[in-house]
Amino acid sequence: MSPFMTRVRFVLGEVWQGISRSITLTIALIATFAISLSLLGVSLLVGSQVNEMKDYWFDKVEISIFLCTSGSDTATCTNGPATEAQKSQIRTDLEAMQPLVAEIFFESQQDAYNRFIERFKSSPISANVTPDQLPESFRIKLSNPEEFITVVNKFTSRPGIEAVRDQRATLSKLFSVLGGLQALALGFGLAMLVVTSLLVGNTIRVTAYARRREIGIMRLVGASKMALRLPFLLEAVFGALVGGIIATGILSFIKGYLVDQVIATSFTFTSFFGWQAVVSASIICLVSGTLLAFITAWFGIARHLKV
Amino acid sequence: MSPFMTRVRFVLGEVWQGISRSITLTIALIATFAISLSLLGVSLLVGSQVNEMKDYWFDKVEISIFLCTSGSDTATCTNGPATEAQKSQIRTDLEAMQPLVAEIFFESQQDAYNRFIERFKSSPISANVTPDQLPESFRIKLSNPEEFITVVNKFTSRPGIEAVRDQRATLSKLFSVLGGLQALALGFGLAMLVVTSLLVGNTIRVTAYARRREIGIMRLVGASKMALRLPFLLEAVFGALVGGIIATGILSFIKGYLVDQVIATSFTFTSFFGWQAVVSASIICLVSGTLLAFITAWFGIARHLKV
Amino acid sequence: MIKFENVTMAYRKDGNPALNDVTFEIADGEFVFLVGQSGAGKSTILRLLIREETAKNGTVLIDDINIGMLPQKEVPKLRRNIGMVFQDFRLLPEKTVAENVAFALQVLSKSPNEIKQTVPAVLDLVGLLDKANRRPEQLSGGEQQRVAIARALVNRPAILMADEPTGNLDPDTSVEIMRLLDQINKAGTTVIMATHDAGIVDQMRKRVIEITGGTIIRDQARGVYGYS
Amino acid sequence: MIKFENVTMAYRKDGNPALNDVTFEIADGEFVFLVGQSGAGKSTILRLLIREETAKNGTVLIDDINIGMLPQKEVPKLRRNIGMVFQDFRLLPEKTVAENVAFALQVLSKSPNEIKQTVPAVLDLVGLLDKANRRPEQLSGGEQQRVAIARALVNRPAILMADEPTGNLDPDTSVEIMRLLDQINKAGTTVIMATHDAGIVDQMRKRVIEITGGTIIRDQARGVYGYS
Ligand SMILES: Nc1ncnc2c1ncn2[C@@H]1O[C@H](COP(=O)(O)OP(=O)(O)OP(=O)(O)O)[C@@H](O)[C@H]1O
Ligand SMILES: Nc1ncnc2c1ncn2[C@@H]1O[C@H](COP(=O)(O)OP(=O)(O)OP(=O)(O)O)[C@@H](O)[C@H]1O
Ligand SMILES: [Mg+2]
Ligand SMILES: [Mg+2]
Repeated sequence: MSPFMTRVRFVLGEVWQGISRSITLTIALIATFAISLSLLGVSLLVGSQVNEMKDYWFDKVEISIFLCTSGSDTATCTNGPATEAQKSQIRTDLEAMQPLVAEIFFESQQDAYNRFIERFKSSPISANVTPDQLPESFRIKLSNPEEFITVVNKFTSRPGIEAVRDQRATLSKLFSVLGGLQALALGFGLAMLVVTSLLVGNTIRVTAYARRREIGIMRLVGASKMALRLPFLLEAVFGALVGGIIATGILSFIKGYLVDQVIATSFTFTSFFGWQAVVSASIICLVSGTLLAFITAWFGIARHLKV
Repeated sequence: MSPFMTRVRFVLGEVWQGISRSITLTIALIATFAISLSLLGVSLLVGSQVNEMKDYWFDKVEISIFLCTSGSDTATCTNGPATEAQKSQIRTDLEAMQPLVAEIFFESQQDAYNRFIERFKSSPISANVTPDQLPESFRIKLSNPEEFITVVNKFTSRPGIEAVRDQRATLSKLFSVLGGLQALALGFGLAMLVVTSLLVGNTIRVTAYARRREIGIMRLVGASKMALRLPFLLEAVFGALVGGIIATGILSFIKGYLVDQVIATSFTFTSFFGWQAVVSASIICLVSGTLLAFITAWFGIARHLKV
Repeated sequence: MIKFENVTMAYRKDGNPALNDVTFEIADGEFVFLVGQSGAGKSTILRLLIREETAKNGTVLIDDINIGMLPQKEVPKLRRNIGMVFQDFRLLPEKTVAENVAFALQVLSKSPNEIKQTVPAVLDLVGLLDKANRRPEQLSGGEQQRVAIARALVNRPAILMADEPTGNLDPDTSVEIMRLLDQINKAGTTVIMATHDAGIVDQMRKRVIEITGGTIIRDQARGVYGYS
Repeated sequence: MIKFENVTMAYRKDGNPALNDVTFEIADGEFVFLVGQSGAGKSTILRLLIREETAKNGTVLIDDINIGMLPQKEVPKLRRNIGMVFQDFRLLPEKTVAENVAFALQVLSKSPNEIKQTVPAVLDLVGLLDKANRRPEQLSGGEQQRVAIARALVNRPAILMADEPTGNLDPDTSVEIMRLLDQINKAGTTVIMATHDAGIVDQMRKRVIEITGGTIIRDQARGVYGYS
């Protein structure tokens, strides 16, 4: 057997002994990792959910180009209701603006009336409205809602168009709320990262402390720093991996059961984060857990390596 | 000095020695308590916040009694618009229903028109509505919104009244969302309690493990189980109290700065939990932390007391 | 009075017994040497007396109390009445020399005043007064051993058991310590000492119990270390 | 060759020195006893040689290498070439006897095969082959000491240092161990042994260095324990 393989066997043997002999310490390490990384993962999922909600609502943002009706009294409508020529010109212009303009939908007066009645069915006002009071409109979705101003500028004050309205204005409150939530989720995530490092650092330092005598003896018998550090590092990384796998399980449970089976059935106003989010959160947990284990183990054992 | 005072001094001395000599362990203990209890506290605050939002919106729930207009065509409105006599009868009946009926507000046609315009100012429909198309109404707040059915039953199908509408129906979606959130907060809180016990149990068990040799020696020199347990228990409780105080500080910071200074300025659609919630969350953290410390310390040291 | 009656004891259920059918009596105030090869069972006898282990068969009696049957709660009281010098010292690593010695008094609820007087006196006796504030790891091997002796002596126990108390001491210091034990014995304390130091045994001419492989092979009133 | 040149060493900056201006040389293949009272500084000399401590003044040389100046990285290599029996054994409590001994070979990257052959052989030499799978706490004091000796011997070091290696052993076993050390010494290993056992020193008639209060007061070629 090569000297290298011999060393590998030696180190792995030491790791396994460390794990199996002080099972208290190993369980503590795994539990701490599992919990901390789950918390971190949950905060990442919350972040994904807020993003999902933003996307969901962003997707609903549309620009409405209201056409003149007989009752319109703006300057662009002095010639009465919009003509067929004007309408087809608008459509042509919109189609020329692809791909910025992603979807075009024409709403007739009857469509508008149906939507109105549906929306205000609980209010007595609906009884007093007729289809011809409501304007026809083009409803447009943009591939990038941020660029709405291009569209607004192009159609505002064109004859036959009463008004161009961007729903972003209406939804701006919602977006500010979602933005706030996103900031909160980010803050929460960062806080959890801090919590994770503190807890994990704690546990690893206590583990090193509990083994300080053994470490000292090994030093005196001629073990190199690396030979003492390596089993300890590998054990911490092992704890991080097992803990991270448990955290992944917990996140999967949250997605597969809590969100999909319980929450999604009662909250219908939004879509929910997908498995993709769970996968990336799990990867982040595993990677950051492993890194954290490595770093804190390195420094946790350092002071006991001095002798 | 009495033997009792002697023992007290001895035990306190042991506690102090334990704390100051293995400062690594003590810091780990305090940090774990501080973090776990903060997480628990935050989950309690989230619960309070959801309650607060429920109250806030519950407070906004009102019953609207729409009176007949000239355009109404329901059976109760065949005699045309509501008369003054009918209106004052309704008011008298409502006043008789105090204290269930907490507030009564009469909305005139002009008031209704103003509110409508304000609400739909971005929609062209507002141009086509006149005040006389909108009904007069009584707006009522109940001291207990759950009992709305009493009011609805009393006024439904009375001549001069076109419709009785309970906003709970409109807000029911919001309430189901809030109910869901409440369940989530509760689940979150319970999860945090589990997390706290696991983390704290962990740390205390590792601390006991790190001292197992010492404990064994003390046993052999004639220390009673109680004399060994007590310093350990007190040390754990000390850790819980210091950790709990830190958690209280963190919760106060969340309320005093994060919520009041940052979040409340951008989220205006709800009120926020008050200091009362922070106080009770802190108390729960301190008490449950102390109990947890006591119990896990008791069992954590048990196996090392056998010799 | 200490009495072993047909005591058999094994550390593992299936293993060889560490003590095999051991019977002897030690009267109050006696001075007894336990001698025998490494692994013979000397320390095991002492461990049975402080209930660190329990016998498989037979009874261990101190003043007619069956130590093996003692309820858990009574064990600390038993140990407080026996001063024991452990072969591996068993000092508390985080306490100073003075605190280690004081600990044996604190478990007896002695007053701080009494502790403050007694501890320096006994440290002086073993020649460690100037090292009272060191921790065990800051002492030489022999000094640690003397701390262990001081802790065993300090509460004037009825029985003093010493497991190899001179193993790390030079002959001069050993003689000092033996003189101390002799004094304490003369004042009425029963002393049981496991030792390998032939010189000391031969010189003291006290009762010698020799064990081999867990069995008593010699019990001699004014004995020597060996016949060789 | 080992060389101490005017070595002064104190454990605390302000405290009394544990060694005071100590100078001596030990040639390769010599057998030297370090004797002296408890706390004289014997263990300190050995600690300086494995760089567990460093001298305040003076130089400690092994084969013309200044041990005090050795870079941290080289220290493990130094220790692997010195077998040391610690006064308090320093066995790894969570490893078995065989694993404790094997550890000294593993730090040298010996192959598992070689370890599997060497460890039982050396355990046989100290009479503990049948206890290979016990943990140290399951051994008697003397047995633990013999494990410590086995660990120091197993990698055939160029220098063997033993701090009170017979303190917990009965005279017969001590003689066995001394015969072993003598054999190893005859095979070319330098042996330095700190001891209080006058009988052994007087019988072996090897070089004796006597220390008192940190100063060498006697260095005798074929010496005895004391003049008394
Ligand atoms: N905890 C234990 N588990 C298993 N066997 C043990 C344990 N302690 C001691 N033994 C075994 O019991 C036997 C007697 O041990 P004991 O410690 O009484 O010997 P001793 O006479 O004190 O020896 P020494 O002079 O070496 O200290 C030995 O063979 C030892 O290996
Ligand atoms: N870590 C330490 N810190 C402070 N002082 C120490 C430390 N270790 C040893 N000493 C002191 O240094 C002196 C010499 O100690 P050393 O261990 O070399 O003695 P020794 O000759 O081996 O004695 P023994 O025969 O009792 O083992 C002693 O007075 C001791 O108290
Ligand atoms: Mg023994
Ligand atoms: Mg020494």
